[in-house]
Amino acid sequence: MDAWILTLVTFFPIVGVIVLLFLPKERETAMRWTALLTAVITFVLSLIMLAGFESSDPDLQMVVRLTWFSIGDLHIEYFLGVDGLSILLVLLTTFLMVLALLSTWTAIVDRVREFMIFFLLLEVGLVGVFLGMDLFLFYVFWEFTLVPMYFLIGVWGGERRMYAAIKFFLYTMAGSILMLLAIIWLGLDGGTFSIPDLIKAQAIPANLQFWLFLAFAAAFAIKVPMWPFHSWLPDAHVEAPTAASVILAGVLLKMGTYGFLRFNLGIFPQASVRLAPWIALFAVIGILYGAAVAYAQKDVKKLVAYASISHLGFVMLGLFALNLQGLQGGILQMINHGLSTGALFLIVGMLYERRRTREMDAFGGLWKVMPIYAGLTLIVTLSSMGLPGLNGFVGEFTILLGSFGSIAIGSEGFAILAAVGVILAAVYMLYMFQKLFLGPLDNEKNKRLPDLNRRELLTLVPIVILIFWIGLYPRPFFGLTEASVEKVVQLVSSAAMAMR
Amino acid sequence: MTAEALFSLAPLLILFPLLGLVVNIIAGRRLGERGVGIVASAAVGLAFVIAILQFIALRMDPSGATIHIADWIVIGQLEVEWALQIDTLSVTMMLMVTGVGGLIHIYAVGYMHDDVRFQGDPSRFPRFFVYFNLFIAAMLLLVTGDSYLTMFVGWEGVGLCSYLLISFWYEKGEDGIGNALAGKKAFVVNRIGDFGFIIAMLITFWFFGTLTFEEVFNEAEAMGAGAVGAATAITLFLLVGAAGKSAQIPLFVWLPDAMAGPTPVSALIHAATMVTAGIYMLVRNAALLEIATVTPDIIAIIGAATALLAASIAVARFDIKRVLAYSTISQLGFMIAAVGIGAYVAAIFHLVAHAFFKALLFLSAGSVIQGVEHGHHRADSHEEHFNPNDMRVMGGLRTRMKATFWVYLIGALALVGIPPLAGFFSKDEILADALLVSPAVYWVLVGSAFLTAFYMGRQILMVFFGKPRSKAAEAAEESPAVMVAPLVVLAILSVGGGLINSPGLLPLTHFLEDTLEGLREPEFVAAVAAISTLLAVLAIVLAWLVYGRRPMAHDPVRRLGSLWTAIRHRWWVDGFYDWLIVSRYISLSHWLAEVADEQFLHDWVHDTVIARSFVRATNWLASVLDLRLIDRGFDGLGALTRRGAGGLGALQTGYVRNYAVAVFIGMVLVVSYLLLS
Amino acid sequence: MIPGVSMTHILILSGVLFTLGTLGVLIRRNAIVMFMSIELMLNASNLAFVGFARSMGALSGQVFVFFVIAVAAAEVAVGLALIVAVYRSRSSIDVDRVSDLKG
Amino acid sequence: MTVEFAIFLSLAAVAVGASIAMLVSRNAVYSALFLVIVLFAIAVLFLLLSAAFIAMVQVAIYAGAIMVLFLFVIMLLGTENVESEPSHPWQFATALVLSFGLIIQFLIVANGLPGESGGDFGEVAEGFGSPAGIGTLLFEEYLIPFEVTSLLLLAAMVGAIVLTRWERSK
Repeated sequence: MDAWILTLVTFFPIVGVIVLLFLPKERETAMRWTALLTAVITFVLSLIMLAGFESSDPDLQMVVRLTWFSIGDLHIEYFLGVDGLSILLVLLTTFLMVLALLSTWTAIVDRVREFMIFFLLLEVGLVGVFLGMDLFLFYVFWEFTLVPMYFLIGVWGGERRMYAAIKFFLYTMAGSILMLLAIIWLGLDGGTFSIPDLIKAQAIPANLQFWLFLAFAAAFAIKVPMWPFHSWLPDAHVEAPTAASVILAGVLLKMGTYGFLRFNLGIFPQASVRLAPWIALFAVIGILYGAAVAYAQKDVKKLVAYASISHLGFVMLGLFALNLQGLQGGILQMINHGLSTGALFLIVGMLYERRRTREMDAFGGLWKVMPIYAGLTLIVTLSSMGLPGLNGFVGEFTILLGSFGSIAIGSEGFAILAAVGVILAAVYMLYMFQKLFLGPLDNEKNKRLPDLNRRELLTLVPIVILIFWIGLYPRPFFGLTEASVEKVVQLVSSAAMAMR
Repeated sequence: MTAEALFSLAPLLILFPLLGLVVNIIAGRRLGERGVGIVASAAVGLAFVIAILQFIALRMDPSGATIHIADWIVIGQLEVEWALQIDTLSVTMMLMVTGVGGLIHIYAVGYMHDDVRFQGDPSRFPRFFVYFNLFIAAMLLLVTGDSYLTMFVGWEGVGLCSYLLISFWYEKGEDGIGNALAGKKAFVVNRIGDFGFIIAMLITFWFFGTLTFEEVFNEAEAMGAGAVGAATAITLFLLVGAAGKSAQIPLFVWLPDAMAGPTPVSALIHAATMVTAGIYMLVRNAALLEIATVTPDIIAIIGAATALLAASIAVARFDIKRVLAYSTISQLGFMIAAVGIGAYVAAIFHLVAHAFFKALLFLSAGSVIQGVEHGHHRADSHEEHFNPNDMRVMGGLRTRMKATFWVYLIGALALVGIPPLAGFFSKDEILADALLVSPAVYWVLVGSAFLTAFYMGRQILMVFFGKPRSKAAEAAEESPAVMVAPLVVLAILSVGGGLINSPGLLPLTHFLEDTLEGLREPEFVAAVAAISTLLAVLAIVLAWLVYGRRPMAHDPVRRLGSLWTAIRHRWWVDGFYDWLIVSRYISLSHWLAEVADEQFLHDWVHDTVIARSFVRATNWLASVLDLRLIDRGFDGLGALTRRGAGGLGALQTGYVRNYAVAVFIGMVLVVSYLLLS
Repeated sequence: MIPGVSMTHILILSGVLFTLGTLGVLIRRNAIVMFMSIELMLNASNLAFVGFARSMGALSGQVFVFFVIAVAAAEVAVGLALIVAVYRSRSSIDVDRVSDLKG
Repeated sequence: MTVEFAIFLSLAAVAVGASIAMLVSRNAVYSALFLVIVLFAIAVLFLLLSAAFIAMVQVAIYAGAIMVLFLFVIMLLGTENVESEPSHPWQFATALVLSFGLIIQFLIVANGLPGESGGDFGEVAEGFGSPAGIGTLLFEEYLIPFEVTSLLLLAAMVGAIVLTRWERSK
């Protein structure tokens, strides 16, 4: 069991795909249930994985390692493993998948079968990215996620869906090419594609690390997206259907930050130390820029999309603080962002389903007609702007703390500027809340809007519970990641020592 | 019961209000207004009982205790716990918060009953008490948190409640959105203060390696001179936080707007408790302030300046609550100044006394407002834009609302500092200390005290004396007992509150000595008391001369000319901020969004630079290769491809047998190759 | 012992039958006859298998024939079904009438 | 010339002759019947080559089941006669040329067999080719392929049903 649980978690959605293929085409409800059930079982499987996870062990666990095929002496392996850096992300993925599927119940009405199939395939790719420990396998999963997402945006998206889908595809593809070259180089040079082996070897000279770091960073920075590579994100979000937006923001973007964490810090620690101030600079620009631009948006979804850019700036700043607090905060903030931004997209989706518009000017005073909706939105909004006691604060504060005292970043100025971002977050988040919920209820079309139904409550309440849980007692979450993060910190600091 | 056992009850302090709010969220609709009010008030009442128990425990064991509840954030060196610190300072605050808070809760049951009907949404009644209980819980966490970070949770929590309660009637106010905007303004300005608080925490952690108050102070003491720079930086940033929360220069602009909330909110949050959090926080950090160099001076200057500035603005206000709001800012300035000159006990003393009489003033103002509102409805006058807060529509209420008049008068005299009311002792202690430390601060404060007496005299005369200036005022009626009873209790406290630290006995000073080390014993300076009392009386007389003698059409002080214009426009501070920051930020963000992001990055870079150059590059390559190849006599690349494709296409006949032949040919060839090799 | 008959003979016969089979596939237009020719080719290979099994004394060759027959059965089932389906849409089983894939 | 060689030769002649007849007969039914003859001839050859079980299978499945299926389909569709002549002029010529090449190749291969398998067939063990022997091999060494075959047949069955199912809606 232990050895195969990761394979199960990764590939179980395929079972759902097969069942979906055989369902008669008029039985759409059965398709929805099949997909949902598959996602739930996958989530349960990931919980079983969690139960077997030993948090004090910093190395990979539950490893499956078989030779897939060989090119000469170079083995390409089927190599799955989980450690503290990835376990939370796997759980986040399987968790959000369930909620995202719940949100599609009435939102997706045409080509249900295809939608569900793409969605489950997307889950395979995403989980595979976080579990794949062979560079080649990782790359396969990495690119694989593009395909379902491309279709999800391109088929079920809004008016300019093709434009957005192609842009999304091309941007991320362009970044991946450089990464592929770097992967091939690494494999040929190091004689292995195994990530832990490459990390252990640390055999790459510093100046070469620099270029390889940049090649990987190109792929990841576009995915995150870091300023100024973000221009695909608002398009993709605005056009994508709600469920795809949730996964796009909640999980897909984390592939980028996870990539930085796993590859750039692990394989190129010296380059990481050297480039940390630059990454921090771009992260801080992203924080402030995203916050300022979000404030000027008229479309709620776009506002949330730019807010994502700002939040992911925090994650990057935390990761490249290269100390314990920064990294821990960065990882937790990935989860927080997944939860709160995921919830925000769900919330926007619910509104869109009712009114078929996302222009903020069309709303106002919704609190009066939809009090439960407003209350939950308030909590999510507050979590997103980092109110203490909710999850966002724990992440943001530890990131600020880490980056303020970071030797690698080298200047307190970045953390102080990032803290300004906290003020700006309040500005745009409260602006959004005010535009939607406060003020007089003067639009006739809004006077009859129904409050949340049970299914919608079911999609939001689990997130809200987690928001409180992480905010009030984040110990279990930090505990899962601690050992692995300590290992990374040691690796990086010994690299920093070696540079001196 | 041992002290230890009593201390261990401390978590209940926060638990009770939380419980109350949970009950009201779940069952608020079913409980009815009475039930909701009882649950909420009982929750705070129980918290008050716990606070008294803590006080008793402290009499047994003055050193206090730290109650650990659970871990919070533990990463490497960073160890922050959910822990409550019980010492004399926090108990003083919690007694005040739960005591005054409880009274205001009771008052609010009566007030909100009418308010939700005037505003037209009775279903919002339970929500008010949910927020109120949440506020009490957050405030208690703020005063009991044992580290900067736990304090910060309460700090932001009260800010959140303030936001929610200011925009409680979110569809009302100017253009229907005024209240919501006021709430947002309060939150954002508070966030600017929080920014300072956060930076202070970051410095503290990286300098002292911990965020727990006790450890930081011990460490700072041990380091001695080595900690001066850090302590100065930390306290300066903390000052930013305090300025935000306690509405000091330059961040005071949110508090007057916050009057958009229902009156009990103004009393509880924006007068008695939340706004004093900044003072509490600075006093908590007395150990650092003692070490720091520049900060105390800056604090004293800011406090004194705020006191004077706000007092001057209050003179020209017509909204009954706004007068009180500026008065609050001014009094907070007194307290901040007291912290700056090292008179920590005086600051806390004034904080508590101020909580009594300012809560009293606000609540009675609420009573006045509702009285007038009732009158408005009874008189059945259909004036558009009737504003029950406007003092110009009042007058002569002395006879119609007797109880309210008397308690208002007591509150006002206490604020003005007429002996032997509470305000006299507490203000005097500050002034006496100020004279010792810095005469300049002293004179500024005396000036503001004079203005205070003047605008309070003006207010009382405008509201209660003279003839009614509107039909509503003529028909005004007294408030119900549930509202008057808390007023009476607060009035008693305002009268006797001075006893808390009466000269000679100094119970508060001795009480706080257990927490704050090296306190000076304040002296009662008779000359100071005499001067301020004399000035107060003088100011009241002046007010009577100006306002009391004849019916008022225009404000007589208008004759001050440009000075009047300045204070009428609040010294243009709001406008200046709008011009300097708000509109700049809005245009910046629009510029970034529309020009930098949309037009430049999105459209130009993507569509023009990337997409079009790609097309252009391919065209260029194609045409150049094409031409060169033709020049050399070859077919063009495109033509070649096309022809090749055409040729290959012909092979694709679609006839399966042709394909079979092809396979067959291949097979024969492969076998031949194998045989021959 | 089969005196006078050698593997060479069997292989030649097998080759001839196989060639005839391919010829049938290539020159006949009737899909069913083409199919029969394919069966002939399979039989030719079966013959070679059995021959080799005999000559090398390895029973595996015969097992393979068994599998080939099973596969042939499956193939016939699907193939004939395809022919029926094609006939339904074209009313003919002339393979030259089916050329939708023409490029 | 041994008896066995004579038998082989006659069987070969029958098989080749029937094959050619199958190829040239215009009527598909005749083609099918000629193919049956070929299959029988090959079955006898199997017997000669000590493959009794396979010979039985050949007769039962090929000559029995498969050919009946062919005949069924021919009758069902009523398409005994389709073509008159090849529609592609060069197709016939190419096919002949290639077939000639293929025959040559087979001859080369057959003549070039290595020594031990080039000579006459020798003795084999008792029970070689018996159902017992094949059964043991099938269920031990070739168990998984055997099971896969059953899956394959199942799939073919489902496939055939799906393909031939008459859509009621049309």
